Amino acid sequence: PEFQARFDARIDADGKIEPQDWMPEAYRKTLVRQISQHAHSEIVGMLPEGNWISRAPSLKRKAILIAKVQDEGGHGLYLYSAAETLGVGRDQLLADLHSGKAKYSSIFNYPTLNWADVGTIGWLVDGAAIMNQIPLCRCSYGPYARAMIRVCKEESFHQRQGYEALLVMMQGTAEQRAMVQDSVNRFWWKCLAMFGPPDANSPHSEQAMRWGIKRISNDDLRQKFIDATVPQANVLGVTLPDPKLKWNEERQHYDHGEIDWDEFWATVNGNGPCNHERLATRVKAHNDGQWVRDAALAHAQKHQPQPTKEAA
Amino acid sequence: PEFQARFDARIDADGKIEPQDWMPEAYRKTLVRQISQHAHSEIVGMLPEGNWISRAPSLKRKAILIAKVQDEGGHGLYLYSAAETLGVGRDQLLADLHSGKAKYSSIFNYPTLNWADVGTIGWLVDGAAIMNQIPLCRCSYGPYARAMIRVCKEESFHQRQGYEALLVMMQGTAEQRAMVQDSVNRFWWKCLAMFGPPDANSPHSEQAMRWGIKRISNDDLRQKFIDATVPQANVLGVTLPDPKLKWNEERQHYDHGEIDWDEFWATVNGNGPCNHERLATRVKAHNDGQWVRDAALAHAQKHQPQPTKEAA
Amino acid sequence: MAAYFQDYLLHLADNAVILGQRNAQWCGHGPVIEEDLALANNSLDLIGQARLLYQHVATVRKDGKTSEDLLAYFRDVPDFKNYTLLELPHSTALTPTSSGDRDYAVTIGRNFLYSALMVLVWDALKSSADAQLAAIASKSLKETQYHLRHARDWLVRLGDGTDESHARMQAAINHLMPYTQEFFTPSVMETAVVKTGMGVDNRTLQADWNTLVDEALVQATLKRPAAGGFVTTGKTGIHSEHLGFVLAEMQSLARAHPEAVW
Amino acid sequence: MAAYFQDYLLHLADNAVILGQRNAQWCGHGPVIEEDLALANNSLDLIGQARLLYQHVATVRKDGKTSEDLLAYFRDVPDFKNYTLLELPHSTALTPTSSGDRDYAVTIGRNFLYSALMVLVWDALKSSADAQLAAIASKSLKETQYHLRHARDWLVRLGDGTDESHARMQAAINHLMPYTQEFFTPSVMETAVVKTGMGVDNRTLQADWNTLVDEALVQATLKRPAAGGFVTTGKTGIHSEHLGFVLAEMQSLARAHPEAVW
Repeated sequence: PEFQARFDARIDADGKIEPQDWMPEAYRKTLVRQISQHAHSEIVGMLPEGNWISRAPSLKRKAILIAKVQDEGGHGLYLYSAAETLGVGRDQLLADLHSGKAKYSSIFNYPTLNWADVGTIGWLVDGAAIMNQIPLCRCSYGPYARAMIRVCKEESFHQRQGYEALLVMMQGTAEQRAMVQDSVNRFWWKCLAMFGPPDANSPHSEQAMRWGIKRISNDDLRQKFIDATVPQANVLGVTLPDPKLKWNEERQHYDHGEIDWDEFWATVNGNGPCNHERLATRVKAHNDGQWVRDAALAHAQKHQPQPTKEAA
Repeated sequence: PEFQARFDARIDADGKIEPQDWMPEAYRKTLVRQISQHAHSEIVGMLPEGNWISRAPSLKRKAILIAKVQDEGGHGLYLYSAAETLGVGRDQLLADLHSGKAKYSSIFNYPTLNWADVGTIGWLVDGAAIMNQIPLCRCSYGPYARAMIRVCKEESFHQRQGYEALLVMMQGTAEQRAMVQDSVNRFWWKCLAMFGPPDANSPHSEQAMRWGIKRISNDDLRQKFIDATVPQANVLGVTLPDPKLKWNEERQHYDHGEIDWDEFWATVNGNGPCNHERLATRVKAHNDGQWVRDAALAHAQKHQPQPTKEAA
Repeated sequence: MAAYFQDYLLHLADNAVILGQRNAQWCGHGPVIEEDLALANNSLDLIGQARLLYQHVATVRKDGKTSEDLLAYFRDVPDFKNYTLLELPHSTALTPTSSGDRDYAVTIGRNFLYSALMVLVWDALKSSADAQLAAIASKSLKETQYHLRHARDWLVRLGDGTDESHARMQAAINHLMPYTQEFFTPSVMETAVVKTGMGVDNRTLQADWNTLVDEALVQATLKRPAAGGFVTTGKTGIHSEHLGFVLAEMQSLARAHPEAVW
Repeated sequence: MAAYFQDYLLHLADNAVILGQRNAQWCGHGPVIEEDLALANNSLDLIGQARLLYQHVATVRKDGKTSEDLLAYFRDVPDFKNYTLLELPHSTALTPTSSGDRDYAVTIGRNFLYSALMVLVWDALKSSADAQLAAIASKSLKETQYHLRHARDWLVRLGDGTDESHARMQAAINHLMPYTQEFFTPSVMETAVVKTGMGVDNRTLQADWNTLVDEALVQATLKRPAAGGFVTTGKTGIHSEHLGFVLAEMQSLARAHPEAVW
């Protein structure tokens, strides 16, 4: 109770909770769930973009794409580290991913079907992710907040890069422009769904708000994303696939059409186009790599420094 | 001795030896070696051409190529059958191939590096093979002779198809013509070597001639091939890569340069560019297919017709 | 309307060419030589069907430039209208490459599920209002009956073979079955050609297909999995990530030499 | 003479781009995430080296149309001058596909053998008579030293790890070693650039390379196999069957849209 009071006071004062601090079990669990889900998303998120590395149409774009996918892996690594500060090891986190117990962002269960998808993922998917993540830079849990500051910085860079790649394509051939439009058509609605269900149906939100883990509601973030993105789409010259998308002078926001939540939940619950495939790919990589990890461990054990006499 | 006399008489009269006939053990062994080597060549020979099926540049050429490779597999099958009439099972023959004990034609240890190679293999490799094989249609061992009649007929068809494909390419773009020339440059000398070492150094030939298994010498066949091929090359418009190639009015044959027999023997002895790869591919196919063959056997045993009462 | 019919022909042709491309990957690598030949033969039939269908598109289009090879080699992923099922690798582990490790159970399972559909489709299309399609259907039906027999025999052999082959065959069927939902989920293009009597409504064939599948699975001692989850959309041009790799390889030489005649 | 120097630059560039393409195949599929990143980094360095070298060719050529992407994306197999070693799949079983099953021991073994050569080559090329090549060499040397350290560490770890990893690492080295003969078998192009002081004679580096290799193999408890047999000829443009598949995939998108700017 004394601990709880100190914890509440810290939260109320917008202070940071650090690994060595006492924290309620539910707070810890919520954080582990959220941080690991976020880490898994980075790792699984390497696959749809990685799918195009071998076919990148210029060496410059190939280098940019490899660097980007590498950054995502890096984000995964420091998010796993942040989760580890809460007392759960990476092996356990990966086991939960591979068993299907832990989730990752559903957006990565859609396939990348043309090269423009690489740009669109930067512009729209990373854009939506940043909207979601910027508030987390002020999250009450210190290691997570600090990881997110770094992640957001790099993601902003990726977003600009993705948008720039699409700009170049839109100034190119008719086929290139068609690729961009096709890509935006496939990704737009999935990106809106990334902000999660409408506030009215969002079960975890209230407690997470109280704990300073979540700071802005799903619908507010979604609106913010739409308002920021529509002008960018206009500059780009693509049509966002929503006939109801229209500036509302009164609200000073864009109105938009209805998201297909059935499709969203189907994908979240395992029935998207690539759910099986993404997970199977990660599991296969992990299993195929077992002998390598075993070897590294065996080698390290053989060659660890002998304990000195003083230590013995 | 009585059997031997009857066998010799049959051979001398250019008659056929059939599976149920008595034959000298050395004759049987020579035939098993030669027929199985020939069968293995057909099966391994599927690989260099099969390498281009997925990339054939038109649907018509793709269909022609698949049909051709399929024919080669068919030749392999009936040559294995011919070998089986001599009392050796296919399992044993394949085991000898996979262990490296049995040989196959060295020509298939060279890679197919451009699409024209598919045509060149038809024109030159199959052309050389036919030269070697036509005399075998009169071979003293009946089942082998009959198999060769069928093989030669189909091979002649393949040879014309290959030549026709090259003719079309030579009427095409500069790049296509360059492909054909490059291909002929790589294959010409290897094809000349297919007729085997010069008569002076050919150990098996004499006995095989005596037995009516071999009927024309290596050098004679080689000369025949060159004489037939040079005019075809002229029509095609390619340069055969031998500066010494010249019509000899006196001999009424083409003179030609010296074959690199060191390179030939290196490849025969396992050190050609694709020896490891070809064999490894066959072994992998065989090993990967073990469970399928096991299943077929298990199924057949479960479902074989029960012996009837009369039979019991 | 004419555009829908062309799309329908392309759908049938793309099915054939993509599965033909996949099945030919076994050539030289099969479990026994007889199967190398059987799959080469299957591939040859499918490519033959694709050629007739593409040629028919060219005839219908009458633009003086469409040809079977233009359609096979110079269209991109979203232009292809094959079922997603047919572009998948021969493996339950869907690693995104055009080849890689091959599992014969997946090959057999796919050929069985697809040819069981196509014997019914071709049989129905013998009465297509389009005479040329009806003629192609007649020819294709005979070939497909043979493909079905071949795949069915092996399905039974592998299902009712060893423990390992049973497990592999069951895993393959479990993996593949969800993709068959696409067979019976109508698309705009199909609805249009059914109306004109040129195409067939696959839903009218579903009961017969179920019977073919169920009987074979029973004989193979296999369980029929529920075919739920995501319904693929390859026939509308939205594919899996695999088709891009198949086409990259298949079209590489033709595209490198767009001016060439072969 | 100038043509030989261009060929030499292309040889160095093609080495980098092809190995970069191969190593990037691990991205998302590595044994631990750290290795996904390490190989992505290696690939990134190699592609960076290739770009500088291709750009240098373009500068030397001064024809107003050569560019790094023209060289990487619009040349055919016989135009590529990389060592055959670098185009092989990541597997001791050489099935002719651009991807397929990957064996980390092969990846590590190849990176080790190649970067052990290239630290020596780049170090020597710092004194190239061509100032630009000397500058590229300086930059590349630092990167390659890192690649060598990474590959060497894993070579030792896998060689001196478990029984399985030892066997795999030994098999990989046995498989790869014959291909290193190409490093030290001079070609016309190399002989020419050595004469002008622009290139290096690899035979002068062979003793140092042997020392690097032998010391690492000893530490890894591995046996050095005899490197006999066929001497590959990739640097003269005569490759294995694998490069065609690598290029088909790598160049597919660029070639499908020859007019496009990306």
